[in-house]
Amino acid sequence: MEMFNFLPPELIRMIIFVALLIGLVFLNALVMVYLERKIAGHIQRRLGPMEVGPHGIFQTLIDGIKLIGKQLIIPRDVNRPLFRLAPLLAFTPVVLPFVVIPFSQKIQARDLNLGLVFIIAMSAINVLAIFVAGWSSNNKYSLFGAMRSVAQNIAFEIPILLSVLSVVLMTNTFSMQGIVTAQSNIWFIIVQPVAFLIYFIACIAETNRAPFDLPEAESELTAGFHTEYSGMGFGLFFLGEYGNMFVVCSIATVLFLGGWHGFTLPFNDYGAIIWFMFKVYFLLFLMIQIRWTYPRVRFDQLMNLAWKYLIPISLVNVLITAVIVKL
Amino acid sequence: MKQYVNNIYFGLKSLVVGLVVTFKAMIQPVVTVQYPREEIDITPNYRGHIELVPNPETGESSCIICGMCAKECPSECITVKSEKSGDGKTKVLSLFVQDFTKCSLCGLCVENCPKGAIQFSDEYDLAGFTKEMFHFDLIKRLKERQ
Amino acid sequence: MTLLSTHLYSYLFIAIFLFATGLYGMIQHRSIIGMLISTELILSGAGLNFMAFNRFITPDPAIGQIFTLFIMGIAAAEAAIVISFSLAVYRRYQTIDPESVDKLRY
Amino acid sequence: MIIYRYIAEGLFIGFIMLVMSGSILAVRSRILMHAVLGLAVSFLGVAGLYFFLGSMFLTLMQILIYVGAICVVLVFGIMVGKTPKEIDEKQLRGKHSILAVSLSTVIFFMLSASVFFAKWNPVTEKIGDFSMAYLGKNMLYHYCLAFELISVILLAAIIGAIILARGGREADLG
Repeated sequence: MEMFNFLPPELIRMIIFVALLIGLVFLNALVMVYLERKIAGHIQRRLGPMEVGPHGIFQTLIDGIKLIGKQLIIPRDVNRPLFRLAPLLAFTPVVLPFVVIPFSQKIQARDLNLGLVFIIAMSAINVLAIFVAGWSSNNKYSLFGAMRSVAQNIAFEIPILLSVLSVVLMTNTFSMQGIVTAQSNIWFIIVQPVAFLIYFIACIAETNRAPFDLPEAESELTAGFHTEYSGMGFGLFFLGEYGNMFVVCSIATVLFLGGWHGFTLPFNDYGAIIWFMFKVYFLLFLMIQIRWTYPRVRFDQLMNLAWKYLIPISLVNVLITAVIVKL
Repeated sequence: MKQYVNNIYFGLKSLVVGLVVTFKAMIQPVVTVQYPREEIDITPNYRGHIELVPNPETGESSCIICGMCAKECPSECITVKSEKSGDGKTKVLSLFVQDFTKCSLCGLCVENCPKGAIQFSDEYDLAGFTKEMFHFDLIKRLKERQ
Repeated sequence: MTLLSTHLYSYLFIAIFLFATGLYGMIQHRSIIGMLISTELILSGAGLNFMAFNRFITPDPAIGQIFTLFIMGIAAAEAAIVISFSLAVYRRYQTIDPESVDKLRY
Repeated sequence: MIIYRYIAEGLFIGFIMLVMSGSILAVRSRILMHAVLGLAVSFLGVAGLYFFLGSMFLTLMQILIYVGAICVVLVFGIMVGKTPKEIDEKQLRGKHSILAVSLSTVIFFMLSASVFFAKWNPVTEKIGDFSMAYLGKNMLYHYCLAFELISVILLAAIIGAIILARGGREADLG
């Protein structure tokens, strides 16, 4: 470490954390794709991938290597700079929220006072990436996918913000660590079940997962906004999607499931990461199961769900919470 | 308003029911078979290409070279030829070829054989690179099987 | 050592730059959406100005932030109105060139 | 730590570059979509400058509202409205262009001069802090009326936007 002495220790810590977090994003995507295939298989009473490695655990790794090795095809009439920019734009804002996620009491890259707002702001950039991808592809499927995606994101951003707000009203802080600490006695899912439900439903829509996967509905739009992407461009969108799922599930864990709280483990300051990961992957499992359970909704049903059910209910929920907190 | 609450109630209920159904399906044993590694017994009704039935005593085919199978075959895909045996009194089966590329698996040959010397085989994983690979020489196949 | 980021002037110059580019775009563009983009530039220049004064001139740091928040609210409202307006104009006139929208009654 | 200062200064210059290049792209680009993205880049730069001015909250709000909401609405408008993808070449040159360049240059230098020659009195003591609690208290005590008014304006804007966008469709159908 002698040669790095000219750097401030805080900077070194940040750099190491960011490297680890990018590693986590990749690892999470590998695990998630494998889980997705296996769970899908077992729900349909088959086995899923079995060929590469024992029970096919290296299948996703091999797929990733295949994606990296593939040729990047850029169609002739696309808008070249934007077409190349879009996958990066989709991937970067997904890594940034990981900075403020409290994996345990001590494992956190940085505890911002405004951590929650930070995450929400970063997820706003993601929409723009989908838009850029869809528009620059110069393809009707892509354009429709992007338009659907944005209409969906605008509609479901509101219930997410409102349900998050009802928790913030109770804790009086935006700091992720502070919200977790406030749940040492009781998890907020017991106090705020409605907010949790709304948050979870809206998040499935926000991450474009089935049954709300209209932006990439394969039977109507081939692949939606990433129809024209091949190789690692597609791979980055994929990584971004799974990273996003991890982020929203970890916010749900922090806000409602008590974060890293649980039975005390050895080295609890660091070991509590096991609790956190367990809760996050439980929610991710639920998301995967939902994808393989429900059929895709129609677009008007989607909009009705957001504007007629989720938004009014979450508004009422916020009002009731505010009144009870003030009493 | 009552309708609205009802919608929410029944909607959530049906969603939960759906999750329970898929969860049950997930923990039940799988029904598919990992094909190249496991194989299940084929049903007796399966119709593959035809093959000669060996005579249990001699092990040779019990075909009497009447030619009924070739005559009845609607796609004319069976060729039967015989030649005089060594002493010149009996005929010996010298060629029994089925062109499987034309066969429609109708089963008339099996039904019409007076000696019951033809049956359907249970082979289902046939594959080949040329048409000629499906011109089966049934005498050779019979010897290979024994 | 003097640093650019600790001077009021550098922020004010950027704000003026934003204002001037916004004005340029406003005059030169001939589509409603292009003009809206220029307006957003001008508004964000104004917001930057407020924040700069808030940091260096006023003793109370809440005022500038609140005014910038209000500007953001106004900008959002304005964007929503102008976009729906341009949709309506496009439906009736099949163009978003502001000079062709010259009928008071359609 | 001197190195912190250098890093911060580099970041500051980077943000200025973002603002300038983004805003020039926004007004000069022939393709409307590029213009909106230039606007987004410029807003991100301004968000960074807000961070240098000490307000994390405003930084995040700038990203959330300008980039996440306004730019997205603009792009949405471009896509839905079937607006032409490109602006005519002559628009960027015509008589408007000369006027625009000269006027904006004159105003830029006039304002710069007035900023440069004005006498500013920087304060060193602050009576409050940059925390959100202080901001929220001020917003709801001292500026309560403005706060209420802006919410009324937003509500009116939302209703107006819906009516404007819907009315056209009904007229077309009927």
